[in-house]
Amino acid sequence: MSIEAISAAVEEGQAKIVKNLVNAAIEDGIPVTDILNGGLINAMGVVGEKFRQNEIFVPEMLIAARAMSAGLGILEPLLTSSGVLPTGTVVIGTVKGDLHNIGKNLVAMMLKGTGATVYDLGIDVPDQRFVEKAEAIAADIVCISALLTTTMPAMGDVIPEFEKAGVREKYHIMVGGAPVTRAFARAIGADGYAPNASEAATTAKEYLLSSKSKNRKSGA
Amino acid sequence: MSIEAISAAVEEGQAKIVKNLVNAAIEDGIPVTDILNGGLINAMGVVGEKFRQNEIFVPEMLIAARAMSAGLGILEPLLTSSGVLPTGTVVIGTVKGDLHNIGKNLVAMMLKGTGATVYDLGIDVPDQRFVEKAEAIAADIVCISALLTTTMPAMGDVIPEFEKAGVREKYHIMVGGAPVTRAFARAIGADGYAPNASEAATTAKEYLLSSKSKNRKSGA
Amino acid sequence: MVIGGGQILPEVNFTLPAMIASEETLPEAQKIYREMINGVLRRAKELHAKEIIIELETLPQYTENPEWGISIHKIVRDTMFEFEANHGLKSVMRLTPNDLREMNRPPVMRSGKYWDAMARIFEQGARDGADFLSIESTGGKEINDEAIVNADLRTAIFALGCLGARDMAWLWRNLTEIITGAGAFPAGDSSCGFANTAMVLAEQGFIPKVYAAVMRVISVPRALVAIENGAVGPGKDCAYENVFLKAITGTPISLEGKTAACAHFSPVGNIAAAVADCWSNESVQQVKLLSGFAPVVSTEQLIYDCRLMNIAAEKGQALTMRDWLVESDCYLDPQAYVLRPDVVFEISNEIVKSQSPFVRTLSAARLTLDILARAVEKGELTLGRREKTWVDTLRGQIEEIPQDEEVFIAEMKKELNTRKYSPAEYGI
Amino acid sequence: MVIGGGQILPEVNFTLPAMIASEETLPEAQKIYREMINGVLRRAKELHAKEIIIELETLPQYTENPEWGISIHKIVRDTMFEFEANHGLKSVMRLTPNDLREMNRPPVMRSGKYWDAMARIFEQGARDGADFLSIESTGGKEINDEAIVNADLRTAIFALGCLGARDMAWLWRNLTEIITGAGAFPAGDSSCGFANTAMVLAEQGFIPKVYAAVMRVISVPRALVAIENGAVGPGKDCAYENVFLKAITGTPISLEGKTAACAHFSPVGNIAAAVADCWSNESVQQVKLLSGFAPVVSTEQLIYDCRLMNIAAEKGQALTMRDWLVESDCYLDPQAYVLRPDVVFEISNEIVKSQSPFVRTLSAARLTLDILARAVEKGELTLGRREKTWVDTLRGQIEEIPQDEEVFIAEMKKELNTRKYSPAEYGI
Ligand SMILES: [Zn+2]
Ligand SMILES: [Zn+2]
Ligand SMILES: [Zn+2]
Repeated sequence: MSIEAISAAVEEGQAKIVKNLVNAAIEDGIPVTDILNGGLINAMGVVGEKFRQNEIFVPEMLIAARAMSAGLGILEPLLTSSGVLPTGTVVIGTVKGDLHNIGKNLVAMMLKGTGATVYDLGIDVPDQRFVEKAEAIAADIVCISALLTTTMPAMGDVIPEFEKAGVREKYHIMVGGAPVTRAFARAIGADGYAPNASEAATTAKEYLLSSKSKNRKSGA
Repeated sequence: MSIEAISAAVEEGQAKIVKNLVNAAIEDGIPVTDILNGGLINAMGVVGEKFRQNEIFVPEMLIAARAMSAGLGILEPLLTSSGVLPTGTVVIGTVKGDLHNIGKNLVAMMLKGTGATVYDLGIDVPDQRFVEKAEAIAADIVCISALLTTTMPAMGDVIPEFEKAGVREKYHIMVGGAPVTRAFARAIGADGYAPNASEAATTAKEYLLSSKSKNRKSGA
Repeated sequence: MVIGGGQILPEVNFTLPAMIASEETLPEAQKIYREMINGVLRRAKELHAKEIIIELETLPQYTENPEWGISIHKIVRDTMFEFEANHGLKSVMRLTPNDLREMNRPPVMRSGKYWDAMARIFEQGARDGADFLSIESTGGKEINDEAIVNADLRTAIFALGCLGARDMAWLWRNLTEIITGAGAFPAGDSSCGFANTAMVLAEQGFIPKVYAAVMRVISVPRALVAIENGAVGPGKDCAYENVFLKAITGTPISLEGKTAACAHFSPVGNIAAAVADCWSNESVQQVKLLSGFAPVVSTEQLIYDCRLMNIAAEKGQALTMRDWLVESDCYLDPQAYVLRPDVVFEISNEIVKSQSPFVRTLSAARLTLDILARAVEKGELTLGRREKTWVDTLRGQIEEIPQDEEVFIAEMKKELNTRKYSPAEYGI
Repeated sequence: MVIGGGQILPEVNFTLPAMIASEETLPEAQKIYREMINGVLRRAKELHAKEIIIELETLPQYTENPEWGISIHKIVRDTMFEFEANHGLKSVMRLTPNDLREMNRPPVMRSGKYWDAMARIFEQGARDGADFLSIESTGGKEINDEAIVNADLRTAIFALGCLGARDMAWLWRNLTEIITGAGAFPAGDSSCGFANTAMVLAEQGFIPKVYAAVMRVISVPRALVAIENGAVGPGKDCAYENVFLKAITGTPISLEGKTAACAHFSPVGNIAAAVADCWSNESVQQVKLLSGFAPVVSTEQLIYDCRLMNIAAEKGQALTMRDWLVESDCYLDPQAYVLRPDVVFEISNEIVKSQSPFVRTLSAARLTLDILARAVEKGELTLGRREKTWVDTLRGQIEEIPQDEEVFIAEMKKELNTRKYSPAEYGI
């Protein structure tokens, strides 16, 4: 009952109510993973689907995302102490020379909505930073964004950095942004590509789900 | 005096007059190379330049080309017997799967106008045919044409055939046709590219002139 | 959907980016076609278009292997059906298989594996939901290709008026039977490989524009043969001869102009729209531009073009708009001048005086040159010096053509090399 | 060349294909720019255009390294000079360097290496023959970027009406001095990073179209500041706020619509042309389409668009054409509705009641929402359900904004994180 209420409050973007309900659920002894999955992540799934169906806009989705974050803030210490892992860890950033962040921010927000932990490196990110951060946090996915046709080619420089460091195989590298095509993604050796923000989140989520069962990461 | 008259008759596309004048010049003891270069090839150079300057159309250029051919037909046995070589030898054809010949024919015609010997393989030419013919006639240049975006990629298969046969270095390979770009030409490893028929002829001629001095062909 | 009812509808055509069309790449191609049709329909819906026409021109390889082409068509057509069901956007399909018969040299026109492959895709395409079927047929092209760069009107008149017209009768009788038998409409043909090749070469400065203008007009009698043998329209987009067909027969027509600049440059960018019922982009590849994929770009441009023309029509001012479209181009190029409504009527009147395609072709050519000469004299058409001399050159060529078709055919059979074409394939 | 004299002129903009813009690739880039300008001018000449405007928007890297940008501009401008001398085609250059000041985070607006680089290219570009100089300035964008995806009108009004307006005054005072000192015209600005970003996000279904419509209108007071500080037009193509500027100040304007679909999709494809003096393709890359290179395609399309509109004007029917262009779009999208001439006049009248950019911005937003609500009521504008609720949501946001700018600024300084922007850079 109260998990459904949490879901509803997230969907409506009622951050304060979400906080209260999450606290109440914890007090009621409901398992934190149930609150997380059945309450928060589930609700963001519904919100994301509404967005894909053109029923709501990004601003409404962002309000829901903030409500979810409010709930997550309460759960996080409990999840860590009980050894629950996030659904996945993602490093994201806009490629060097490119100052655009709107699209990248949307992808980050939607990824968070799937329950992933997202590290946003911001804009104009040097190639090597992607590798460093991915290694530092044992990421599953690296997302690289570009908005300009004159910065898109710089995406091709990032993957060789992973190769040089001998860690290419550890990461699922995804690229996206207005000028990026599937053919370009393939040409530079990326693992994934999405034509827009919601597909990026969906694709990343699918990858994380499928890879979980393979116990893929020796180092994590 | 009579060489200038030959030139003028070629420019005007007067095949019969060209024949008569060439015969007369030979009888007068004018060296055949002078008739060829000063009379025929020179005239076609003027005609080609007029075309590039938009002063005449292709039909007018073709008439001149036929007049030149008429004169050349008389000279050829004499040139062969006196050991005079053509300015160069070119193999040309439309790539496999492509039936278009108008552009390719124009290039062939303009190349002939520069004094080159041109072997036209026609349309829908299998990759291997380019190699066979080039080897058979000790060509200097191989020209490959495509009009369709779905046949253009097949040009990329021709050059590897030369490599497989171990004869890639012997030929200057040029590509062209509506969808072909300089970047594509570079990507498939072609030596030359031209955006239109007259530039193709000019580029080929420049190559032949520059390579003559290098005595490049051991096998010719 | 009503075509030819006074509203002009967008007709979008798209094709693959540079790639090899083979069995190996077929799955990739199918994916791209699915992306293209979805992108186009989505944008049409977003822009509140009520109806849209999709043209699918198969690649030669997809006609040669008709099952490949049929699979592509089915994907596109089914997506259209679904989109209409889910989003209410009406759409109709024009399927245009290639004329492969020229792949034999000399071409085999009335039998053989190429014709069989064509027949297969026409029939199955119609069964799978194609509404209109078209072709750019090539009868006579095998000898016209050389004539065109020589600006050789004599051979062109033989190619179009004798060979082409005969082939059209056979071809459209057969196509109409196949297409109507499968429940679809035989739409129309295009002299693309003749008149449009001439137009493109003229734009490149290779051949005279007056020659291309005459080529356009002499493709009309050939085109009429398709209608006489069952084609009902809408005429195909790249067939500018459609303007004459509409004047003579009233058939609805598609045309393309400035918004088809993605496919070919044009001297008739606006005037082409003057009497069009459908307005097309001719063809555009799935390449990415700054905004998105090029087929979606074309879709948007066509929809806005149509909106503007339809508003004029709604206000009862379709003729005003028509006149502006005409005037915008007609003084600047002979190819535009021959598409003026008054010129179209004058030439059409001449054409219908005879029943013989050959006589029609010959007299259309003669009249066109007279009209162009008159336009220059009247100062209504500016021609460069080198263009002007060609009016007389072409008139001279016409004078040498016998008035009697049998005499002409006999002469041409002697002149032409039968390694290039087979008279028997045309029944001569 | 007369701009704003009743004729509409084509304005063509082109840019590099996907490639890295660096010192190593500069020679290649120069070659491509030479090919692009030659292709465009040649086609314009072939289509008998009398005059053409070229816009060169430098790439960020070419402004950051101004000597690179200056070399590219010089190649293009010199080619235009030569072409005019050899072929008589008049052309003028609009040079648009980037606003690099946001490359510092938070942006440094009034000094520093980025401003120095900008000043250098503006001055040398003008000396090298650029006729008009423009910019898409970014004052306030650093906080608007987040506001836009939240449809946060309060922050947007602060970004445009307070920060943006203050920056425009400083920027255009300085640009005007540099540009006029070098003998050229300070043309105009564009709220591209604000209103056009909103438009693009709205087309993608990310944010409400009514929000984008309000963003368009509230960019007008900011834009007026440029004119008050020396900009004389023609206004930049992507600045749809130009329509209001023209109504208020009479300055000639450039605009873009359907023929800029190569650069961005648009809900105002026709209406944008209604009162334009120059008609632009926004920007297109040197990629090959079936006909040829995309910049040449755009050139042809723009020229035909202009031909048609100019014929209407020649016939004394410019207003008829204007009304058709307006009606074609205005009922279908709020962003088109606010560009209707009657709406533009109503809002413009409201804007000029105050001298304060902030008050202008606030009241323009309020009136726009009133007008949209009224249009929906009158049945003149169809909005989806989810769009309609946003009209009220945005009205609610406005009610919370204090009428007094100082009070508002004080509130916003508390609300906003100064790691994102530096109040001092705006003199607040
Ligand atoms: Zn065609
Ligand atoms: Zn078509
Ligand atoms: Zn812009």
